[in-house]
Amino acid sequence: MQDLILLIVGTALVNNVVLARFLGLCSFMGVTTKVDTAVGLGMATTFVMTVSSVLAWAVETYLLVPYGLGYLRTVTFILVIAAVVQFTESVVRKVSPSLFQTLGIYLPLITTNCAVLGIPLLNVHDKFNFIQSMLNGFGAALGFSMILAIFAGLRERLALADVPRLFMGPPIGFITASLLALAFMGFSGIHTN
Amino acid sequence: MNTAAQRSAPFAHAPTSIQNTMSTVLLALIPATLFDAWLFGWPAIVMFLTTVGSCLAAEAACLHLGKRPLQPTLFDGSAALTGWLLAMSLPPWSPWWISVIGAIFSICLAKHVFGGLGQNPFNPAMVGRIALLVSFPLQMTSFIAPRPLMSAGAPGLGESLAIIFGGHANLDGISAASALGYVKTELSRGIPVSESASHVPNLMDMAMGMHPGSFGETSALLILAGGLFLLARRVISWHIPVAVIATLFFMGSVFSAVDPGRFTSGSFQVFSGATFLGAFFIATDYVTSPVSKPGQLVFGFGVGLLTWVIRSFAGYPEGMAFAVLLMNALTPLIDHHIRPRAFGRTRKGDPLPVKGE
Amino acid sequence: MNGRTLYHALVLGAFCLGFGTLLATTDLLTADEIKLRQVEDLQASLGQVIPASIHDNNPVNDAIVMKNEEGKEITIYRATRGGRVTGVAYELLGSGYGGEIRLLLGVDGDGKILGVRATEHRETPGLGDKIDVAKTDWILRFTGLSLGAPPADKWKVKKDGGQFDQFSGATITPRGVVSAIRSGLEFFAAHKTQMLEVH
Amino acid sequence: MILAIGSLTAMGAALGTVLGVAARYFAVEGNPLEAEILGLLPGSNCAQCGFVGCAGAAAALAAGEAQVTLCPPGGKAVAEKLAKKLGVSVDLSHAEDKGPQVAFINEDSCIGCLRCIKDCSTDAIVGAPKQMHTVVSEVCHGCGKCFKVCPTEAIEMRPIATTIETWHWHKPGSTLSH
Amino acid sequence: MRIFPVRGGVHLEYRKELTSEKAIVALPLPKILLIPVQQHMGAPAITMVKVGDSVGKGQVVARGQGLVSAPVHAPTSGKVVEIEYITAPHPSGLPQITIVLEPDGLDQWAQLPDPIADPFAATPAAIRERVAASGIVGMGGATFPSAVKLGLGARNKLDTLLLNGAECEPYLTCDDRLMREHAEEVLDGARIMAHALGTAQIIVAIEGNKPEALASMTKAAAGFANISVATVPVQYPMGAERHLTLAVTGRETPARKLTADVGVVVHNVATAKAVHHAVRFGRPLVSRVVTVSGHAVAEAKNVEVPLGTKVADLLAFCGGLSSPPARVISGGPMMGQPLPSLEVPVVKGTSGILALTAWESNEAPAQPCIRCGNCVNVCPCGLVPVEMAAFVRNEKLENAAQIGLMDCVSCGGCSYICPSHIPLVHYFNYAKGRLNAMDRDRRKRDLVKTLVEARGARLEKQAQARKEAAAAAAAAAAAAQAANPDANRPNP
Amino acid sequence: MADSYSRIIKDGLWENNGVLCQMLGMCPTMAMTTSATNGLGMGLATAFVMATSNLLIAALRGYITQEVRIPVYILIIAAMVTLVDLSLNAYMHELYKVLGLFIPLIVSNCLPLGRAEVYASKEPVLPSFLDGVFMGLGFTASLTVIGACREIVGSGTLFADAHLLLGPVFSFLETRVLPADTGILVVVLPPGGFLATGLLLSLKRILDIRAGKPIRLAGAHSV
Ligand SMILES: Cc1cc2nc3c(=O)[nH]c(=O)nc-3n(C[C@H](O)[C@H](O)[C@H](O)COP(=O)(O)O)c2cc1C
Ligand SMILES: Cc1cc2nc3c(=O)[nH]c(=O)nc-3n(C[C@H](O)[C@H](O)[C@H](O)COP(=O)(O)O)c2cc1C
Ligand SMILES: Cc1cc2nc3c(=O)[nH]c(=O)nc-3n(C[C@H](O)[C@H](O)[C@H](O)COP(=O)(O)O)c2cc1C
Ligand SMILES: Cc1cc2nc3c(=O)[nH]c(=O)nc-3n(C[C@H](O)[C@H](O)[C@H](O)CO)c2cc1C
Ligand code: SF4
Ligand code: SF4
Ligand code: SF4
Ligand code: SF4
Ligand code: FES
Repeated sequence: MQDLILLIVGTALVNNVVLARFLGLCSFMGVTTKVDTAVGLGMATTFVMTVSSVLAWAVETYLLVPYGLGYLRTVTFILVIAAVVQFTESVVRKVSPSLFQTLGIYLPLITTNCAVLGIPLLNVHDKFNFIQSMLNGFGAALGFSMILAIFAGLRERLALADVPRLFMGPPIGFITASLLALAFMGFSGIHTN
Repeated sequence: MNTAAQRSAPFAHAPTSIQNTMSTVLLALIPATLFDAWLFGWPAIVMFLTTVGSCLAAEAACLHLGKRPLQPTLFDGSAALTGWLLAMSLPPWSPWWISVIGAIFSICLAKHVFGGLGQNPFNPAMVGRIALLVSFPLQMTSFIAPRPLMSAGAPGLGESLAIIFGGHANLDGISAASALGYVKTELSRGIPVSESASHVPNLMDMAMGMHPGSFGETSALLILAGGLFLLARRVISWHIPVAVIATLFFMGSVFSAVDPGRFTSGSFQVFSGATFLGAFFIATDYVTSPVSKPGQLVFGFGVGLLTWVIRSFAGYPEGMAFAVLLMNALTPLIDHHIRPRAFGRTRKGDPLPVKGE
Repeated sequence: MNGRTLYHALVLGAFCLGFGTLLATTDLLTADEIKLRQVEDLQASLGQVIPASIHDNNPVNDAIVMKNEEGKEITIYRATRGGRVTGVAYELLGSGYGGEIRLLLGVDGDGKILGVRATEHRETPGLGDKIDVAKTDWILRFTGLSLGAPPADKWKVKKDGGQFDQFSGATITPRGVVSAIRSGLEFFAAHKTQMLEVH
Repeated sequence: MILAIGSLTAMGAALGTVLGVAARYFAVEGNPLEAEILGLLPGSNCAQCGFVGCAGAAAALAAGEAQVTLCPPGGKAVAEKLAKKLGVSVDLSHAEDKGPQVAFINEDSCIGCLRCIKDCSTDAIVGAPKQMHTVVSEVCHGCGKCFKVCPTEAIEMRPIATTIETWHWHKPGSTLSH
Repeated sequence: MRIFPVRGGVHLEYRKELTSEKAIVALPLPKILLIPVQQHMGAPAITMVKVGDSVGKGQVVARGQGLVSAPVHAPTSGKVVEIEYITAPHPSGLPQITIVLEPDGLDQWAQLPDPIADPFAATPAAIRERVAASGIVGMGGATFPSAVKLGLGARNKLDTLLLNGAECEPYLTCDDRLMREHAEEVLDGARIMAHALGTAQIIVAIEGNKPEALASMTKAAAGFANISVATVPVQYPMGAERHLTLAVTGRETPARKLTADVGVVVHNVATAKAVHHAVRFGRPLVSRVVTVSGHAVAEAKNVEVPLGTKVADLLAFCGGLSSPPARVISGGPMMGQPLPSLEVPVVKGTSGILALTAWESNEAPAQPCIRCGNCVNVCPCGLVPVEMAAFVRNEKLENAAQIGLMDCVSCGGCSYICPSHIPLVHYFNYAKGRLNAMDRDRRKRDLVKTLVEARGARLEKQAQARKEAAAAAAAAAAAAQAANPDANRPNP
Repeated sequence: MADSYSRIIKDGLWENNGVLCQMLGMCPTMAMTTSATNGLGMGLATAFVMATSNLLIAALRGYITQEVRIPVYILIIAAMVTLVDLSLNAYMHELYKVLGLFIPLIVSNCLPLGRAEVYASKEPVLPSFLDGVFMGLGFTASLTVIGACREIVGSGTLFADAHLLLGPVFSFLETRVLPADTGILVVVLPPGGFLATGLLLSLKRILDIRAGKPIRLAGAHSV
């Protein structure tokens, strides 16, 4: 139990997908101008990431390993993810048009959110079992959503600040992210204990 | 009459200004600074002046590049305060380039790219300190043992200039670990805290400042006195410092009671490292902390908790600076969600119900 | 299921068929080649810790698998000359500041170190990464040492009272490496006969 | 090899089926956005935007084929709302906003031709044939149609004057008084 | 008496000593009086006189219209010399319709309504009517027609009339002097109002920094069991009615509601005195006490001023300006309005004329906000001024409204305390004005929309009718043709 | 036509550069720019995948239906990536050892898919191919520049280990700019990735302002 909690904390904070592993940056930069949107995308990503972690685990365990098809890993994983995303897209489009409108081109981009592919691949690399894969996917997504919300909060504040024209918009976003990553370095080394 | 020149009420104003506020904070730092200058000698004084000077120069350069007037901004004391606090958080004999690089990170990258005073989401001095710590872990963890001015073996002014500007300090020979760093390193090779803690200066010495550490963090009591002065002058309110210290003390006490071999005690947590400096002078930075009192309590609690977590579990021995930056990042969300209750409204913002309706 | 849905299934299925074939073919063509490259890689790293002069076999092909105290399997590559085992090489795990450090240790029949290399690590550039031969020759200093020389209580970094230099400001990394090598040598001492025995 | 190709194909076909089904059952009819946009437009169907009335404008906006600044009667306020709804950012600081206007009929030149009355979409003009017409400024929304059709140029578009009731403080730092 | 704590607020420099010991003196009749027809909240009054008319003191010169309005009376006898647009005592400097009266110096009362002999026997409606006819509006600054407020008893269950003697604005001492010099009249007015409202209890609330007023009111109230005097803390803005109600009764008025919804009606002490005069003597509101103060005034005074007196004349009576003022304002320094010129009249809501030197107003250019949170701490309404101002500065008015902009009472506490001298209240005033304007626009747009739709429907109906008519005609023609097949056949 | 080809080239390399303008593919931009060599290697591999996948998608787009287009595009990209992965491993093993780790990550790079959606799914084969090539080269250039900046400030070297990627001929590229051990380490750590990219974006803005172009102040992808 303690291990599993540590696993979630570790992936969420210490090896945060965005700030330490550099995954999922496109949506991190693109969909964080408002807290509400960021939370929305975070929830969508959490769903997709958890589900695809589980499905990818199943594909790995029951298909790729038994039949020695390791070289098809990338292709099959990404297919699974693409399917989950497009399914989610259809559902969101139907259920909440306004969420669909704000998430716009990002729903299909969740597919290429590196984090969504990266985490299942890491699960395989770390030889995680079913529960661990699921929790790792969930923890990573949690860390992703958390960073998205924090960063959106910061950007809402920056939108009201007198940022020089030279840095307004994306540049200041990156610089802020840089300082955020600097702050998160404080968690580094937690795993060694 | 030109309406643009017109302005609306009020036509009275309290005798407050940015300059007043900042100079009060600077004043509160003087006793601890003087003590530390004595404790670590001329090289520390040279380092201190270099750091503050670099920050002022960086501020002037940024204002110039942004085509903004130097006049009110350079002299409002905020850049000097950033430099001062940065210097307080550096090892006392840091070479000049540490000061300069720190100033560039603090003033240019943490403050002016965001638009200067008041706009920065992260504490400039702490950004500087952490960028340095991460970049130069060796120099930033090489503390010297106290070497009071005029005492035997203390370097003179000329020698000090050579130490700071010529890179002639043989740090390996004189460096010592801070108490937190010592305990952490010992723990990493399996020596329990209960044992290693007996080799660090006792609490009284720590409170008085007679131990190795950053330039300004050593003398807990004088920093505390400065903090109380700020409280008395109402420059800061009690919420953040009390929340930070109480949380740190609580976490330390509880966990060291459970596992004394693994965790240091509450009073060790409070008196070692930069706890007082952080709680009274750094976490309280207006610009980067929440504006409401309840928000400040949450902020202080977060700083205390994260400091303890980082000190106890993470790779770095001291967590205050990281904790402050992490909570800085959360400040917009705290401000967003924790607001005072508006008059005539519920916490959620709906009008209060009318009785009998 | 109506026709349109079926059509989607067919399209995607057809693409999968096409590209699956492409990939399977490529795999077929490259699989042997890739296996060969991996062997070459292994050979190259073993060559660093076992001098070519002491063997006439290919150590890659003379591997035995043993279990260590914790029950983990360790592959031992053996160098033989004239049918006699002249040295062995195997992988060690040390713990550093940034996580695991993988080391490859080569030992001769007398328990003397033939060579050590850090093969994989995540230590901080400029601090802990000095264990890498690409950065400094610190790790070469172990060549020729054995459990008795220096004596057991000196198999430590200087800071802990031993004989090995630490890097200034980074004690954790060298400490991890030294203790990993020492336990590697102890493992050799404990399983010497088994390792050296010729099948 | 057969296994690899076979399993991949099977996966593809299965996913294709799932997606096909999803696309069918979750298909959305019409565009809910269009209706929302229509609600934001002034609704005076004056066609100054170049579309067939407000509904046309709304459809174009929803399809992303029109600028949010398309509607002159709506002015800056409507453009802002549209921009917010559509999640686009526009720099409105330069958007021309003449401020609200009302039509004013110059008594001396009006010949009572009735043309303006016919065109006014809010029935803001009162008058009888061959008699002087007047504009009820409370309901005139300044679309300017009457101004365009008046044969004698008797109609003037005047900015709505500020009174003590409608005056408010200017923004600090700006030199505008309104 | 138990006083309940009120959140926020500031401790100001009051500078009341400039006038607090100056007894009220009457202003000699000026040469000209400028009488705007709108001196109150609500619909402007309608002019009842023509140029050249002679009027008596207290004669109605403009009558109220609609539910919320108030008549205007001649402050003295004389001749109407002009009725025109003249600069209003309003920061916009815009003109408004003003009756210019040249006093004849006789100061002769016109025919006044009869005094109500026993007001406590009269019906509340009769008292309200008299108050309305006397043109009495709130003298505490809001200038809301008092008769309307006196009618609240019909709608709400009221138990307390709270007499507002807090006078929390710096400099102003007119209410203080009134309570010291005319305590009985004030209390009599209050009792009449309580009768009209139907409240059993009257509480007079006075800030602790006015011991003499407290003493004299306590003495005057001694004979009445239902009147009590409460000392409220010296904490700006204690005089704001919701906060005063909270402090004295512990009841918090819900947002967007009136104090009447918690059973309390608040009236200013000067209003009470005006009611006393209207009911007991039939005299309408034609003059008021004005504090003339500030260090740029030669001789600070409390003056009983005929309404319509030019500010310049009033200042001249006080010895003129001793130094060039940085600001001349009407009302107190915290909530008063800057005057566009000295040629504007004193009106019903003018409680003070202050000529302030630069050091008194202590203005400075705005610097960046350092997020010190002082404004949050002092805001009596529990708002976050720093954030609202940031939104307003970036034209995000709706966001500002979402976090409570419209709850702001413009007390000025936040601007006063801000170390960066940010004109927070000015931002809020701008935003409120702009939002109101947008609201007006929206209402107009909605109106336009319904009109357009109505017209569209009408046109369609007409078109339909025409089509039907045409169809009917065609059908008739066809029928006719069927009856007479040859009719349309081309001739062979 | 020639005009539109020069447009494609200009867009890819500068005007609509994948990193600097579209801000897609940020993950490798951050993760793979600890040195100029890494940036170059990642960029080249990506360019190859983009060129081939754009080509295939443009060629096959007639058969792809709307509902399954994303999976198909991704399938094609993933197949190309695997192809590169396997062949490099087999035939250019030294290069593979440098790039090996990050090749699978190209699949989830937003840029190839972005181009597939925006360009290859609508345009003819040849322009699509060129778009892939030049977008890829523009991407490579950005990564190399960012990598170079970070490497110089962070480790004091430039093009370290270039011979591993490009062959021993190119070892002349390897330079030491600052004395050993004087780099500012944060710059090669995660914060430095964001910082370097942010500063480079504002540098591009300075150039755009100089060139008199309108600058975009809004968020990365505001539609
Ligand atoms: C950013 C950072 C990176 C570090 N990297 C290493 C490392 O790679 N190897 C190491 O042994 N210690 C590393 N350390 C740990 C500290 O230098 C630690 O204080 C030191 O190892 C303790 O040894 P000392 O007794 O020589 O001070 C690092 C510390 C920091 C702050
Ligand atoms: C911030 C603020 C301060 C006020 N201060 C006073 C005051 O000191 N005295 C006063 O009579 N009214 C003051 N008022 C007005 C009262 O809220 C209220 O309108 C008035 O007392 C009602 O009485 P009236 O209708 O007789 O004027 C203040 C209002 C506000 C918003
Ligand atoms: C931007 C910059 C970064 C520097 N970084 C380091 C450093 O990381 N380590 C260091 O020892 N010196 C650093 N220096 C200092 C110079 O390299 C200095 O000249 C050198 O340390 C001289 O040392 P020596 O007197 O021991 O030869 C830096 C200087 C500059 C300007
Ligand atoms: C109570 C107080 C604490 C402050 N603490 C800091 C600090 O920790 N670091 C810093 O750079 N500036 C500090 N400042 C100065 C100032 O707020 C800072 O330069 C701004 O963050 C720059 O925008 C402080 C100011 C005050 C009034
Ligand atoms: S211009 Fe505006 S009001 Fe007129 S039709 Fe177009 S959208 Fe409607
Ligand atoms: S401008 Fe003319 S046509 Fe348009 S609403 Fe006004 S009066 Fe009618
Ligand atoms: S009082 Fe002024 S400086 Fe302080 S937070 Fe409020 S607006 Fe900012
Ligand atoms: S003016 Fe408004 S925001 Fe400012 S303190 Fe007063 S009520 Fe609060
Ligand atoms: S490259 Fe776009 S999310 Fe990673």
